[in-house]
Parts: sequence; structure tokens; C-alpha cells
Amino acid sequence: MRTIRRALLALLLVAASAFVVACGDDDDGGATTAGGSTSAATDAATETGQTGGTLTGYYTSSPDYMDPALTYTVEGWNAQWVVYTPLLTYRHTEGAEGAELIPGLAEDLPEISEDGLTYKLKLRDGLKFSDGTPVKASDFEHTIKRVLNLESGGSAFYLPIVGAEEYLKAGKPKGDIEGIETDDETGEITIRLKERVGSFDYALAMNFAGLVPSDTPFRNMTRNPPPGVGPYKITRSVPNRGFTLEKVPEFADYGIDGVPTGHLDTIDITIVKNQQRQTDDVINNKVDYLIDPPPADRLREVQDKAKGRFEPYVTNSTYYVFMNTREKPFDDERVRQAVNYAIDKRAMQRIFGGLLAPSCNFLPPGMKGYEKIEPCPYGDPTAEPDVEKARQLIQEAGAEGASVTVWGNDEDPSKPVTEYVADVMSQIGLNAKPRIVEASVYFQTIGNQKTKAQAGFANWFQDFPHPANFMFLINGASIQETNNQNFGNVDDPEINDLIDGADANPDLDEAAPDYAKADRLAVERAYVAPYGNRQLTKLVSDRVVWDSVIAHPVYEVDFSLLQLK
Amino acid sequence: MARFVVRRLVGMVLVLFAVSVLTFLIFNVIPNGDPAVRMAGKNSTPAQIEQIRKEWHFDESLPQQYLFMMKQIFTGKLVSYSDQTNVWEQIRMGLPRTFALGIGAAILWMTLGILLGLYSAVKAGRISDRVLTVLALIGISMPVFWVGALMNYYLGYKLEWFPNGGYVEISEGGIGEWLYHLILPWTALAILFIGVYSRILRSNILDTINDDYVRTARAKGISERRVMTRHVLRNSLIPIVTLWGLDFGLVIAGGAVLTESVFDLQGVGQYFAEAIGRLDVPPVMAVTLLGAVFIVVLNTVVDIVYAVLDPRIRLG
Amino acid sequence: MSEPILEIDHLQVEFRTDEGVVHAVDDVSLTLAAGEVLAIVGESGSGKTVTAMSLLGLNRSPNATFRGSARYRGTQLLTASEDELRAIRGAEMAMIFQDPMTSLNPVQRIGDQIAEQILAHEKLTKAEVRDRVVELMDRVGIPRAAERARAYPHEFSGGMRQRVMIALALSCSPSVLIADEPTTALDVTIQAQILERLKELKDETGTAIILVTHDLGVVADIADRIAVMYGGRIVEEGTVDEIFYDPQHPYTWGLLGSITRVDRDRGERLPSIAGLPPSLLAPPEGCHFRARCPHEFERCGQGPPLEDRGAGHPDRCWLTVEQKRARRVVDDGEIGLAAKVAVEASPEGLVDRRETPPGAPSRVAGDAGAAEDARVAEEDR
Amino acid sequence: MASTDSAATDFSDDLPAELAAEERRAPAGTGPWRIALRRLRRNKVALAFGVLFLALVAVSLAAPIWAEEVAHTTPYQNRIADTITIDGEERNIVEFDGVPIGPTWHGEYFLGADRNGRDVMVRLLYGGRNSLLIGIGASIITMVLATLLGLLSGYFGGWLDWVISRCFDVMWAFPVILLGVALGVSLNISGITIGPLELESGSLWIPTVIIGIAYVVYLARPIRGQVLALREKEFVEAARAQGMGPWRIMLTELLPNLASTLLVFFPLIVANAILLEAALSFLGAGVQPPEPSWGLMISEGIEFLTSAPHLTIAPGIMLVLTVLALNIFGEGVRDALDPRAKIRLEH
Repeated sequence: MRTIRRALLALLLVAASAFVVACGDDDDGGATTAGGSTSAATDAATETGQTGGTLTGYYTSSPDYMDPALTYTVEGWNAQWVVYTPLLTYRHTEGAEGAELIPGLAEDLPEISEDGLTYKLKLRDGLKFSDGTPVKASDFEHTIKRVLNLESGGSAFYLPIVGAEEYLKAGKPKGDIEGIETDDETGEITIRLKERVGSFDYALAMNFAGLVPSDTPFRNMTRNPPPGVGPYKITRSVPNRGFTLEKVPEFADYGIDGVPTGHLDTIDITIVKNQQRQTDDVINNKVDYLIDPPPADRLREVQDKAKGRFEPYVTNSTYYVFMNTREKPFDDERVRQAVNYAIDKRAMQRIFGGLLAPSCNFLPPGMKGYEKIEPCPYGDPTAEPDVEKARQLIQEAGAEGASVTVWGNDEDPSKPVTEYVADVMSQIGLNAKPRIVEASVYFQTIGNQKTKAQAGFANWFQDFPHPANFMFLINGASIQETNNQNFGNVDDPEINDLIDGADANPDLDEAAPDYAKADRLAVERAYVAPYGNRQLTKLVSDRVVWDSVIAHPVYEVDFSLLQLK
Repeated sequence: MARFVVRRLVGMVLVLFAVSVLTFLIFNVIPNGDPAVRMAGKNSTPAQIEQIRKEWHFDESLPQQYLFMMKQIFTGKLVSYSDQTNVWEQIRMGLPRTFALGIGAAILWMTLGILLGLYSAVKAGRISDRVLTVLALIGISMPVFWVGALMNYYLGYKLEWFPNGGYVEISEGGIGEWLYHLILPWTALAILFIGVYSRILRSNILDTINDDYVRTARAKGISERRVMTRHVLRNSLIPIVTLWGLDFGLVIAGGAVLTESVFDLQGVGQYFAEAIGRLDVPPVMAVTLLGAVFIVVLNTVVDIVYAVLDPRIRLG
Repeated sequence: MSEPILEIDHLQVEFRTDEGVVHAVDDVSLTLAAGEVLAIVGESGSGKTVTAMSLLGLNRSPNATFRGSARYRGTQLLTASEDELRAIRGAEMAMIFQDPMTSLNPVQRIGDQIAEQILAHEKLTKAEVRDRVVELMDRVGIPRAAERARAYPHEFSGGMRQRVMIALALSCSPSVLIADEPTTALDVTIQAQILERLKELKDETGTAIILVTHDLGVVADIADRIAVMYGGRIVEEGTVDEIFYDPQHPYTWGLLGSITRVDRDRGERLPSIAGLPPSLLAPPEGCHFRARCPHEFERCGQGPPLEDRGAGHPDRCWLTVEQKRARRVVDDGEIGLAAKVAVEASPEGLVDRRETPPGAPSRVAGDAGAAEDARVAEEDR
Repeated sequence: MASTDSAATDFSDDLPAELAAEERRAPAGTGPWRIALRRLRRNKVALAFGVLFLALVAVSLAAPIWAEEVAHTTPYQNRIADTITIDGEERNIVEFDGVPIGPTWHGEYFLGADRNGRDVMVRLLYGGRNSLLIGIGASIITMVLATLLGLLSGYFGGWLDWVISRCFDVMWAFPVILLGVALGVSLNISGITIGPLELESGSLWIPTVIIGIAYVVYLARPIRGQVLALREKEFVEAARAQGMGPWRIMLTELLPNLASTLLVFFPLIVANAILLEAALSFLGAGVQPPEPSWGLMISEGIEFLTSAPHLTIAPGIMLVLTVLALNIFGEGVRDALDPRAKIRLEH
């Protein structure tokens, strides 16, 4: 299951430093198109495409929930973005533009008070849920209540609201969230925060905040998803089997700028665990769309057989080896450098089946604040590593023969990466052994200080196109006892200061150089050993208009834009 | 008979209790991470985790936790820790597939096992018998996931004779598609058993053929075919039939985990395998218990059938 | 005596095994007249059962070789096709087996097992068959026959099962009944009942019987003629009286000596024949009984043919009739294998023989044998 | 070819019981073990496969020699971005798209590489060591536990028998593979310490112990039955009458009589244990990386079935050969010792 990075929280907490972040990562999550992708925006494909038709698709794993309050996986968001439109939403485009907030069900972007604590919004007129129920302002409060009361993974994003914590603790669904005032007559919504959270508007754009009617029960509605406001509605949802989305024609009447009204009549998604079969079927045009890339085993064939409907794209992600600065031998910078010198990024690329862009930076290239570190202190990422130098450094540090357990999980490609890293460490003089644990407990395990994980596999996918989203991973302030995301316990005052300063700066352009500097310092001081950025793929059948296939930075392929020939 | 059933039922309850406690202990005594933390997600707050712990009774003592889980199992309210889907619902969805796989394979292995075993016994010592013997032993020696994967690859992917895994409901694709998708899984699962059964039947027949009553039958002047079917086969099959019941129970109860996973049939076995990959205890618990029920019930049924088939056996 | 209905001529049966060729039956010739009772007597391994089975082709197999001939009313049994044999089995020649405990199919009702044979040979309705079965069971003395026909073999005692076997054998009124040790597995009292029943039935139906047994005692009452077999050969053949009162072969003496007799004192040891029967894999040259025979002398190294040496019936022993008659008396007119004196004279020799594998006599045994030879030779002079 | 049916079966096939009895009457001075050995020696096919098994063991034991002398590598060495020269042609060990090289039929990468650029042949041999070690180790555990429990339960009877028999019922009802996977997954996360026994996560002992325990019931039940029968035999009565204690009786009177059963079961249990190990490793609950095992190699290989089938086929063939050899040899042993023994194991 692909769980989305929890990094958004970090962004939210830029101003609320008292709050401690807890973010983790599985494997490849929400992807952003950063690389040069050809497809243009919304209206690109009208000339060749038709309106209507049924698109079939395969997911490898079921969305965790078909309930906007609960779902926190790429699958869930991919499916539900077009069903539950929040008050605010993202522009439906590829690349950086896709990260831009636009009004969704709200008439306009929020009006934020001087002190940054009060957010005022107004609901559009005449909106109806897909079952015909008119949308009321109070539905918003109900929506947030469900997120909190159901202990959704997204609750933390709404805890800054006044009274939210009390509501959560009381555990009574009927209770009131003091900080949310709604007026069903005028459609006005006022949200008060206990503390300043500069990017609270992003929380309002999240899928969690996709509006549901006030009579939606306080329980997991996966079997019978509630109606929403969006171009599609869920007409079938069977966990672990699949679901169906059908077009809501009325949505076009609302005329919400920037939110497409959809071309397809029906989207039919089936859960097929066997990725070989997925690949066969899409190559043979038996199915139109795959959310996951084909297995590495088949890439060559796919490239050959699916010309013009297959394309890898670089995501805003970073893959790195964490090294615990609190544990021997990685408390010694030379040892960490040695690892950086020794890791062969070309080898990593091959382990990823080619779907990895080798990199020296910790920040991904699609991110503001990314400045390519050149020359890379550890040699060209695309060239042979300097193993001799690494051995020498280990000797200098007197770390020869030091025992190291390299942690990884059993999901692809973590396992082979971990085995490779352990072998590399052994080659340069350490005594390293891999240790593979179940993916479901992996981050919990290495994020527990008691584990004293020395080194291991780590990666990060953005849910949010903001460098803070990545940099908190190496910020000393994010270290915690359990659920730690700063696996290496990186705590360099200079880097901390740079990140904190940049995070506080509302002007991202202005803060970008500081992020770049922190990035460079982290690499030079070898706090982490980044090796590249993950590539994902777009792969559809011949029936699909290629230009309508876009990869949104947060939600991946946008169903509301897809079109059949 | 009634006493026998009652006694078996009591025994079954005890066995199931023990199985459930054992399963529960495996996951709760051996440290394997905090389910509350897993459920809360990666950006949860301590308060939230606490809340989950309370709601899911993780803060209680082990016996209480056990009781809570059993209560949920028996009230049908058991939900998965990882996605909160109702476990029974998921099992109900998977069961027809597991049964389709198990029953089909069982019929296949029984039929072929009998045919090959009989043929082998009749031709005992000849070349054809020896070839069959070797084939049977090779069948017994092959891991099902390996054969399954190779079959899937060569017959499904390369030659495209069969679909590359997957299950099609009869209601969706009709009986033809359903069969077409199940042929490879049936074969893969049955191979092992065909080997075992044909070997056992062969040796049973060779034992029986020397039994005195077979000689008696021959001395009656009845046809050789009748001697073979009415006397030799009939008696040789009794142990096979009982074995069949037991094996069928084992297959339904988890023996099909690998086959289901390799062919992506999404039956109960695969559900189990995935749940265990997520350390999701409720499904594991439910499937294990269900499997145990199956085994115990089929054991009882087999004992009854045995008593019917062989009048010498008394239920006790 | 009427025309023979069964003629066995120079029958030889061999089995190929992993160990070598087993010469189970070696040159056996016998005849059986209608209504006659012929007993074949011998230890286990003497070939008597193989002979009986060969008649019905029950021991045919790729590894078995049959030579000679066995003719039943013109049908050559040894070469008959399975179909021909099937028509004879049960209908013309029926067989009763040694162990009634295992000779019935445990999972088939008694009545059905009998009915199966009837139906194999006669076209009858179900009801007719049922009546016949009940009548047969009744006739062999099974009480409540109609009800018992529905029972399974395990619900019957051994004696009752043997009655079932007899009923089964008689169900098609065969001309020849082969009874292979029909009483061996039974209690002594039951034995008598079964034999009695067989005799009555024989008298009623006029069926000829071949009674195969290791116990001479059981044949005295019922048999007309007796063939004594040893090591795959017939060593002596004659009427009951001839065998009992004028036995010619030392082996027969031994058998007679080991008959259970009511008039013998309790506690007195039953004499038995020392040593093991010969290996059929590599039968010794000459007389097969040689190794165990206290009367052995050098001529025994070449096979004595089966011929009448003046006693009025044929046997296979080189000794003269006079020698035989003199040596067979061991005690108060009792017939036995060796005179008491001889046994006492060389007890070690006998003990040693007992432990010596057949065909490989040890030095001691050889010496004892040599001593015996010398003694016999001297007497001959 | 393979004649796994016993001499005895063939024999009684063709001979009337009377003559078969003749054969059984062994010449003086020949014990049952001698006869069994003689029968086994005559079963050339079983012997041949027994030798094949020994050869596989020997080859596995020789893994370091192949690794050092021929392949010049270790089972752990990753050479992902390297190239090798085969017949003058320079080739990537792992292609840019991650597809590893197939069999070179040369010393290095004889059977090709895996996705980590490791030598499959070397890993196959080392994997054989692990698979065999676990298979044999587990079987020994099974033997010891099953004998102990079977003896205790059968000899003492009473409440002890009741308790042990009920435990067997529970084990019987627990599908082996579910039990194995559940235990394997749990134990590999953190290991476990029970008294003096410490199982570190990733240790080979974990699958060994799990498999050892999983099969106990299959052997303990027949042993218990046998002990029940033996207990009533005269020689046990006699021993008891002589005042021999229960433990001595078990050890000196009962155990030798169980030996043939144990011997019959042993090769077949090893075969099944190896298969179960493969299944557990396949599901990630057995041998842990970087240690190779055949099951693990198959599970890693299946992901590359289309582009690098050698990764799946090679370990599979080794596995099948080993298990087949054990099965055929095992049947030979069974036929020689106890042709009527019915053995059934689940894997």
C-alpha cells in the first residue's frame, strides 16, 4: 500500500513550533511531475478526444478507505479527488502549477485576518451533493468532525483549530468544534486557529476536507461512500475488489473555474495484485490505466510495445541512506562520508530498474530551493564511486570492522537496496549486515530511539511542493523518542537555523537559497547519503488520449481530465 | 452416533479455544510493534495513539484483549486493524474463490490420483508404472509456488494458452471464463496431491490384491474387472476417501495460501498472506480459526464417512 | 471307482523371484474321480496349496511357470484362457480357503458375497438369488440365515465364517471342491463340526473334494485317498488305509507320529520332525527329505522315483518294504519317524541339524548323517 | 528405472502367501536390520538417489571452494554496475534497466547474476547449505520431540497422555503453513528469548525451530500408537517385572523398537522440511537476507521471471532434485524396513 508522505504536517507546523512532527514514509507515494513532461493542461486534448465512454483501470492495492475523512493513500486520493471537492483545491495541471491553490467549493481563497488566526470563506451558491442534497456551510464542520472523531490519519492537520483537541478528546461525535462557525443562510464559514499556522489553507485543500453531507454517519463509510461534490460519484465500492466512479453531469452547472467537469462517463477500477498481469493487460489494451509502474522486469518490453503511451517522469522524491549520528560508527563524519563515497548510484539506478535519477542533493530537483551541488563532493553521481577513498576514510576513523546493521523493509526496492548498502559498507571495511523487517512496522521500528537503528533505507515523497516538506527530515527540532522521522538524528545547529529561518519566511522565493544552503551542508557533512529521485510512469492503453494523461503533483493521473479517443 | 457428534463438538470447541489462544499469543507476546501506532498513521500525536489504544482495548490486560477480540469475532464485528474493513465480509468474499479452487483441485487430484494409481498398480513393475512412479515423486517434490509460477509464465504469459492469473466470477464472465482462469491453479495445486494419492492408491491396491478375499473373489469366477472394482478398488479406496476429506480441509484451511497468491485469486488464503504481511492480527486470527474449524469438522465428517464405508469401524 | 474328472499329469510350478527360481511343485501327478475325496497332506511349503491353486489358475502371474497338464473334463486348466477358467471357477470347481477371517471381503455383506458368485454363473432374479443364499446358509448350519445374510463378516465368528465359505463354495453345486486347510485356523471343536458338515454335504451332493491339509488327523474320517507331499513332490500316495496302516515313506511316518491322539498320555511330548523343510530355491539333489531323515543312506543322493516298491501303493523312498516296515515302529506298535533308540543315540546331531540352514549341513550334522548312513548300510548287509 | 516398490511387494505379488512366509523365515543369524540393509542394497534406484542426495550435500558443503577458486566471489558480494568479459565480449552484470545477466557457463557467473549482481551459482550452493541445514536440523528436532512426546504419552498414559494428545489435536488443527508463517513473521521482527534459548531475529534457528515443531505431531502420533502396542508386549512386561524403571524401559526396551519407524520417517521428514523451508522463505518468513536459501532465491527470482528466468529455475531445480532424491531414497528405506508404513506429511 502506498501511503502518502505526512510531510504536509511539517509545512503546517512552520509557525507552530511547539507542535511536534511525526512523519513517515513507505515507498513511492504521491508523485509530482518535475521532469519534462509533454502533456499540457486541461483543454489539451479536446480535438482528438470524445466525451463519454468507460475507462477501466487496475490498482495493485485497494484504496485504504473509500471515505474522504479517512483515506490517506495515493490510491484513495487518486480516486476521491474527483469525487469530494474541498473548499479549496489544486489546479488540475502538471508540474509546479499543479501545486497552486484555487477556490474549490468556496467562492474565493480565504480571507485571513491580520494575526493569521481567523480564516473566512464563503460557500458557492447552488451546490448540490451528488445525491441532490443541497450543500450547506455546516457540512464543512461535520466534515472536519468526522476527520477528528474517526481518528483519521489526517486529524492532526485540523488540530490547530480552536476546540478541535477538546472535541477529539471528548470522543462525542455530536460535540461542537468551537473554532468553526458556519452560517447556512449566507454560506459563510469562519475558522479560528489557536495559533498561527501559515499554511492552514493547504489543510483546507486536502482530501480530508472534501465536503460530505451533515447526515454522514460517524463511521468508516467505505462500503457505502457518502455523496460529495465533484465531477464524479462513487457508485460501487468493494474493498479489495474495486470500485466504480460515474460522472455527475450536474457538476458542470456549477461552473467552478479550474475544476474540470470530466469527459469519461464511467471509471471502473479493479484491484489486481499481480503486476505482471496488469502489464500484460494494458499492453494488450484490455485495460486502460495502471496507477503503478510496470514491474522492473517488464520495462524493456513495455517501452517497446507501448510506444507513445508510456512515459517515466521524475517525482519530487528523495531516496537516501540514513546514518544515525548518535550511534557508532556513524557519529564520525568520516565514516558517513565514506559511505557517500562508496555508494554507486549507477548500481542504485539498476536496482530501481532504471527508474531512478541519480542525484547528489537531498532536495529533489523539482523543488524550489534545489541547487544542483556541483561538483558533487563524492564524485559524479553518474560515474564510478571512489571506493579506495572510502576505505581510507574508514581506516582514518578507526572504524574498520565496526558492526553495522543496515535496516530495510521487505517492499521493493527497499530489500535489494538494503542488501546492496550492507555489502558496500562491508566492502569498505565495516562489518555490515542487512536486516529486513515487515514494511508495516518498518518506519515505526527505525523511528523508535530504542531500536538504535544505525543505518538503513529511507525515502521521502512529497505531498506538498515545498522544501520544508523535505528539510524537516534533517532538522534537529523534529527528533523525537518514538515515531521519529529524522532517522539519523541529524542535529546540526547551522542547518537547523537555516531551515527554521527559511520555514518562517512566507516568501518561498526568498527562503529558497537558505534551503539550498542547508541542503548543501547536509550533503557535505554527510548527514545523509542521498542517491536519487524516483521515477514513476504513466502507462495507458491505446484508447486513451495521451495528452489527457497528466501526473498531478499530489494526486497523480487526473481522472477528470482523462479522455478516450 | 449422537454421543459421538456431541463429544466431537465439545472437543472441537476446546481445540478452537486453544488455537485461538495460541494465535493470539503468537502476535501479542512476541513483540512486533505497536498496532495502535500502526493504525494511527505516521503523523499521529501521542494523544491520538492513546485514543486508539483505548478504543481498540490495546490498553487492557492480555486476557481482556483476548476476550474483546473473541467477542468481536463471534458478533461478526471484527475489523481489520489496517483498513478497518469487516473481516468476515472480506472472508465471505474470498471463500467462494477458495472453495472454487479447493473443490476443483480436489476433484482433479482425486480423479487423476485414482486413475494413475490404478493404472500404476495394474501395470506394477512395468515401464509405464515406473515412469508414473517417477512422475508422481517429482510431483510430490515440487513446491507449489514454483510450479505455479512457471506454469503461469510459460503457459500463461509465453504461450498465452491460459490467462496470466486472476479469478473471474461466473456472474461476470460466465462459466467458460471462470473455468479458463481456474485450470492452471487447479492443476498447480493438484499436482502434489495427484502424486501422493496415486502412490498411496497404488500401494493400497498392491496390498489389497494379495488379500485373501480378493483370491476368494477370483475363485468365484467373476470377471477380472469386477474383482478389481468391487473388491480391490473398493477396499483400496476407503483410506483414500478419508484422506481426501482431510486434505480438502487442509487446503481450504490454508493449504491454498501459496497457490492463491501465485495466481492472484484473492481467496481467503491470499487475504491471510496479505494480512500477515501487514501484521494485521484480526484477519489472521479469523482465518486461522476458520481453518481450524474446517479441519476439525472435516476430521469428524471423515470419521463418520469412514464408519459408513467400512463397517468394521465403530464411532467412538 | 468311476472315471476321473480331474487328471493332473507331471505338474511343475516355478516362480521367479528376486532370490532365484522357486521350484514350488515338482512333477506332481494325481487323479480325482467324481465323488471322491482326495487329501493332499504336507507341511507348509510342500507345494500342496500351490498345486491346488494352480488348478484354478489363481496363482498365475508373469513370474510363474506351469508345466505338465491338469485336465478337468477335457479342459486343459493350465493353458485355459481366463474366460474359460472363469466359467469353471465357482461353478465347476470351487475353493474353500484356509483363513476364514480374511477370506471374506470385510466391507461387503455376507449375502451379497455369496450372491455374487451365483450371479456370475447363473441368470436368476434377485429374489431367486436371495432365496438360494438363505437356503445355502441354512444348509451349512448358519442360524437365522435370512437375517444373517445382511451382516458383515466381522459380525461372524471364525467357524461361522468358514460355514459361509462352504456355502459360497457350494452355491453353484460344483463337481470339485478344493478345500485348502479349511479347519486350520479354527478351534478344535469347531474343526470337527466343519469337517462333519463337509462330509455330510459331500454325501448329499456327490461333490468330489480335494482336501489340502498339513494334519493327517483330519483326513482319516473323510478322505478316500491320500497324497503326501514333501518339498514340492508327492512322496507317497495311497488309500486312507494304506497310508495309515502301511505307510512307506519316512516322512509319512513323521506325520503320523505327530497326529494328535486322544489315547496318548497327556504331558507326553508330541514327536515332531526335526529340521526345516528344504529350500525350494535350491532343492537338494535326490530325496528332498534326505536332510531330515534319520534313515538316510548313500542312495538317497539320487532321486527315488515315485513307484510301487511292493507295498501296493507308490512312494519315493529307496528302502525296501521290509526295511520300512521294520523301522517305522517306534513304540508299542506306534508309527514314528525314528526309533526311540536312534533319537537317544545322537541327540546332538538332531539339535545341530535343527539349527543348520538347509542345503548347508554343518560338519557335526554331516558326521551324524554319516553315522546314520553307516548304521543303515550295515543293517542292509 | 525407479523401482520404489519393495522387493517384498514384488515378491508377494507373485507368490502365494505360503511361499512369501518361506522367504520371511530368515536364515539363522540374520537380524531384521541386516535384511533391511540387504533389501535396500538391492534397490538400486533408491540407492542411486541416496547417492545423489549425498552428492548434493557434498556440493553444498563445497560451496566455499567453488566461491573462492572458481567464481572468485562470495554469496554476498554485489557487483551491480560492473562488467565481465565473456569470450572476449564485455557485458554488464546487471543491465541499465535492472535485468541481470543470464548463465555464462563460465567460472564467474556460471548461472548468471541476480538483481544485486551476485553470483547465482555461488548463492545456490550456499543456499543449499542453509536449506539442507534447516531441513536436517528441523527434522532432528522433530524426531527428538516426537519420540519424547510419543514415548511419554504412550508409555505413561493417564493424564499425561490426555494432555499431550490434546496438544496434538490442537497442532493438528493448526494448518502448518499458517502456523509457520505466523511464527516466522513475528519472530523475525524482534527475535525471542525463552529461558536459555535465544533466537535472534534473522537467525537460521528461527525457521529451523518452527519447522521442527510444525511436523512433530505427524510423527508423534504414530510413535505413540506404536508405544501403546509395545507397552503390552511380553518383553516390556518382563522388564517391568525385573524392576526396571520406566525411563530405562523407554530407553533400552522401547526406543530400539521405534528405531525402524524413526529411520523410515527421517528422510521423508527432511524432504518435507526442506519444502516447508522454501515455502516459508518464499513468503518472507523463513531465511532472512542476505543469507541465501532456495525458497528465498525463488521468491526473489519470480519478480524477474520474464526477463531472467534463470533466477527462478535454477534454485527450483536444485530444490526439486534434493527433495526428489530424499523422497525416492526415503521410499526405498521404507520398503526395506517397513513396507506397510503409511506416511503422510503436509507441506
